[in-house]
Amino acid sequence: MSMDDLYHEIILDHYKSPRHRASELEGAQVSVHHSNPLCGDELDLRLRVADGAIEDLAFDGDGCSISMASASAMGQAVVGRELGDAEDLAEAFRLMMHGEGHKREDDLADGIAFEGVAKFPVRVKCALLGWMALLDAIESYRGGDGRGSRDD
Amino acid sequence: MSMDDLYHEIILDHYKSPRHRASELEGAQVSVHHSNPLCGDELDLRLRVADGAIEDLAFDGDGCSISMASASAMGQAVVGRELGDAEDLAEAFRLMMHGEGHKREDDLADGIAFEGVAKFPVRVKCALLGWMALLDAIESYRGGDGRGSRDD
Amino acid sequence: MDATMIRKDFPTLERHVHGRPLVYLDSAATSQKPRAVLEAMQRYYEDANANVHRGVHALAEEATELYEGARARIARFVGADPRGIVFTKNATEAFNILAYSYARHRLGPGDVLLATEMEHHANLVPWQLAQAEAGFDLRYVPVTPGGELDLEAFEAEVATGRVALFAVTAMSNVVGTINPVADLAAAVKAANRDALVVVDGAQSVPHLPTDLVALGADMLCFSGHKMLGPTGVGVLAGDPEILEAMPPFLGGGEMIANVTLEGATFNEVPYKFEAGTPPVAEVVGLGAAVDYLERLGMAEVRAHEVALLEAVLPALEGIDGVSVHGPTDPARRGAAVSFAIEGLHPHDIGTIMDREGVAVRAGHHCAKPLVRKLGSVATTRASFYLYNTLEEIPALVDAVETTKRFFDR
Amino acid sequence: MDATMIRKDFPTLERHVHGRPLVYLDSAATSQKPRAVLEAMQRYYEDANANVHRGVHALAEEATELYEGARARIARFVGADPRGIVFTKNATEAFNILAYSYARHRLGPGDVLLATEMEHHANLVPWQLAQAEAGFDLRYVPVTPGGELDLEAFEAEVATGRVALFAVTAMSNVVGTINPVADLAAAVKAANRDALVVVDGAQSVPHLPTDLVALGADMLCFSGHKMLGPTGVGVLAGDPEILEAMPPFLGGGEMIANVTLEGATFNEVPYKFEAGTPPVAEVVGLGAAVDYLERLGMAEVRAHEVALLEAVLPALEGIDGVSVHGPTDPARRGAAVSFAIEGLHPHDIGTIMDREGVAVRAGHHCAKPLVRKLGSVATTRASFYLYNTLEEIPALVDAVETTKRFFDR
Ligand SMILES: Cc1ncc(COP(=O)(O)O)c(C=O)c1O
Ligand SMILES: Cc1ncc(COP(=O)(O)O)c(C=O)c1O
Repeated sequence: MSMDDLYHEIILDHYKSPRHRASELEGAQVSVHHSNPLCGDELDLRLRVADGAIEDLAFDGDGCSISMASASAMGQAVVGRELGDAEDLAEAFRLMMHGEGHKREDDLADGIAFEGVAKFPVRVKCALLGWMALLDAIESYRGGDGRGSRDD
Repeated sequence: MSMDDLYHEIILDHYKSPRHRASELEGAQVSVHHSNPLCGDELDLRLRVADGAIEDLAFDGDGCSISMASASAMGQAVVGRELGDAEDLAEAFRLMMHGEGHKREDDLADGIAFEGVAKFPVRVKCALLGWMALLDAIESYRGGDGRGSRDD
Repeated sequence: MDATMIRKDFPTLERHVHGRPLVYLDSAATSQKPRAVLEAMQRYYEDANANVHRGVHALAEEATELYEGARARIARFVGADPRGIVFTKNATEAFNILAYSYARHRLGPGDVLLATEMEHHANLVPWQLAQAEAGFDLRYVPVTPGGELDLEAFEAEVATGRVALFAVTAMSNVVGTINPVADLAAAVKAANRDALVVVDGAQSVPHLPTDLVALGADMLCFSGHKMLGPTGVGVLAGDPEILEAMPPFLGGGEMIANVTLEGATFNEVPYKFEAGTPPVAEVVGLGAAVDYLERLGMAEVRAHEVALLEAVLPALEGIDGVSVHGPTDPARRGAAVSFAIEGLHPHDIGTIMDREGVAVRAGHHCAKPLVRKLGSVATTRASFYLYNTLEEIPALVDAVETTKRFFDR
Repeated sequence: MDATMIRKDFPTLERHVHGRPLVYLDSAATSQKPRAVLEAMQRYYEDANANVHRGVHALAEEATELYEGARARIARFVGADPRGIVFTKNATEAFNILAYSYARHRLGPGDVLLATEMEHHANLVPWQLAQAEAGFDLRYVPVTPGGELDLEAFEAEVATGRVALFAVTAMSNVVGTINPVADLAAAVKAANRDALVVVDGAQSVPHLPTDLVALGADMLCFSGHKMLGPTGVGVLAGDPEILEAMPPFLGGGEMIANVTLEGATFNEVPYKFEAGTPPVAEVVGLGAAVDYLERLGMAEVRAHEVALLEAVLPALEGIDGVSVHGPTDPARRGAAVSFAIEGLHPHDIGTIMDREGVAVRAGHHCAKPLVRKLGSVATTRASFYLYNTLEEIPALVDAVETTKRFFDR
């Protein structure tokens, strides 16, 4: 269990050059705010949905490298996917974080770099923050209220 | 510290043949009810005051030998005394129970037999139950409300 | 189960008092602790001591794992979901959570909170305080002279359909009675669909196999210190969905999701009800206590106590002037045995027996209404546990005889 | 005071983590425990273990003496009347007693409860929950960018004459600030005669000499586990007459005078607020902790921490990109030192420093409003105590440097 298991090169890269990070998203139908009550990490996620698929997303927030990098990698992995498919991918990621399986590795793309986080229980919530926000955003979109806020 | 320090012969005698024990007292101006919240002992005390002195008293209750015998010995010691004098005697008894002095030993009469109770901290409250009721009854009498109830 | 071997695990039982070997018959007040429990806490303090949940450093992680690991094992021990295990300071706090965050909010005029005359003050006073604010009716199932619940009266109460909360002890701490909780719970629910069934497990969880579902209980309150665990920890075990729907009770750190100057949002259960630094070492200790009990097997523990009861009940009844309160059939009762000696007051009995090395409790046992119902202000109670042996019963009998002789002088 | 010698009393400090000697800099979260405290509890459990107050047998008497003896010593340690020492499960419960049994009853519309932006959630959330029911105004003294109270704003609040309760921490757990509590209390009382002054002593009592009267506090809340004592015990120390006038909070055994089916009357303080079986072993442990601290002398403890601050503040500020929050003058602050590393998140910093054996805390430290005011969602905090040495400071500095290098790759 070394520091490089946790801070994989790919993670540091996403942290330093985040993809899909922005404080606005044109035409977004849904926006959610999540935070981690234990460490205070905060994350906003905006989604634009078209034809039942995620056309684009944007996240913003204040959090550690793991949470921000994970949200960045998630953006890459889910843009273009149908909502149900994205939910399924989120579940695959969650299982990986709890050391309960490796599903859809290819689809997770850079998300797979977070595998080592599973060995650091206190950081698992960080890696999940963006994905939990995504699930919530999809639910909000379906429910049609367009706004959500949760503390994970 | 032997059992006979606690259960002095005089105490057992008062327990078996209590003086001043009755459920009524003719002409009583004041009646108080006290109990010990820890062990559940209960005691009623009635006073008849004349010319600023205790003309007679009666106690009744449900309690251990120490509490009942102490009330009995107290009755003997205070009947006939002026109220202020009885209060002073109660304080002398309290000090003896806390191992803080021996005052007015003669006036305490059989009350002196309770000296050994001081060595049994959990029983001190028992020995004091009647005396505390007395102080309360005197206060009630002076306040003129004639009824009191306290849990020591 | 070999109680003689088991005794070796309990340092306190090696003690002498007043020059005699201690015969500890006060486990219903608090049990003694096996070395395994003391060592688990010692190890925690020496090795992993750190505040839980909020740290990224190694000690904090270890402490959190020990704490949450104990939660999982304690949950399994009573057949509960770990999310429904709230750690409190004692059983009393558990009842108060329900009184403040459930009874005060959910019950009002017209509702009945049904308790029983057999309850410990912990399962009475919180409801009385809530009643003064919320204005529901507080009613009681009477107790028969034999120390059992009056089932006819119970049925009449339940039939009103107004019972919104039913609070009952699984085992009396005074007279030992084991109540038919599962039947009572079913009857309450049948006639009062949304009623909350609250069970006092302070005496039953240490002595009987316990399963929340089999009990039909929505909520179960118990204390660590009566089941080989340390002081300073109790448990509210219940349905996590019901807990989730309740407003918070104590405010502070750990129980929040977010705090601003204007207000706070709250964490999920069980954390919502665990404000502030929890009793970490104590929970670790209680986890070790549960491990110890599971290793012995709760069915074995119960069988041992039935065997003790089969000996002690006739032994006490056989003494002239002594009578035992409560059920006479060991199958219907636990090992808390209250008795009376004719003409003697429990306080005096307790003092003399102590001199003989026999530790019993004298008083109202925090169940004044029940003791009053038995026609007294106090009883003398000898209560047994897994480390008591048949060999200690003669010492109890002798101490009773000595007490009688002492006051017959 | 020789911290190197003192360290030998603390088993945990001998630990290694990730192959390196532990540098424990998280005492503001919870302190380590000296052997004397662990042994006092062990001895209690092995020898005297029994439930307190209600027993006539020898163990119960001994347990009661140990429990009440500790109360007397803890009272003396903070200059309080033993009748005004209520044992709780933690500091958080102490605040909640005041929120439920004082604020909810005595404050109403038109009254101001004045807190500060510097408070721990334990000294915020209970008031917020009470405010929602009682409808008083909840106002805050702002914090300056330097991490101190804005005294001008404080004076303006106080001058309204509407302050019914003033709640303030004696020492910030995030930025270390020592507040001038005695002056603040006097100012509050001068303009608001009946105001209750509530002081959060969770960080000050472990680190500074404390005297309730000198502080001008009516009520002081603190926790055992931050002052060398065990988990599971806290203290509400205050004026017994004020406590006596408050309605009860938790209902149950021990806190009652009499109970009938219709209602209860209550015991005198402090027992009125100690419902159920108290944390007996924990109070005994806290008594031993206080003995330990008194042997060293609190003035000595404070002097040692000032010496540490004089070294650590410049050492941290000397690292490129590092800035320390809060007062820079050691005389005005305690040894909880929050710092930032430019461009790095505290959570990441904490993880890397842990790998270097240095245990610091990362997060909002249960003081979200304050941390937000500092312009962040989290800080990294190194907090020192009597067992930390000057020799540990280079390890802290090295770990910070290593962390910077790690993320500069
Ligand atoms: C300033 C301050 N107040 C209150 C508390 C609450 O203490 P506890 O969690 O022990 O209840 C803490 C510690 O967490 C603190 O640092
Ligand atoms: C039946 C019963 N309920 C509740 C309690 C309260 O437990 P605690 O004092 O640990 O809160 C006790 C023990 O005192 C008990 O025997």
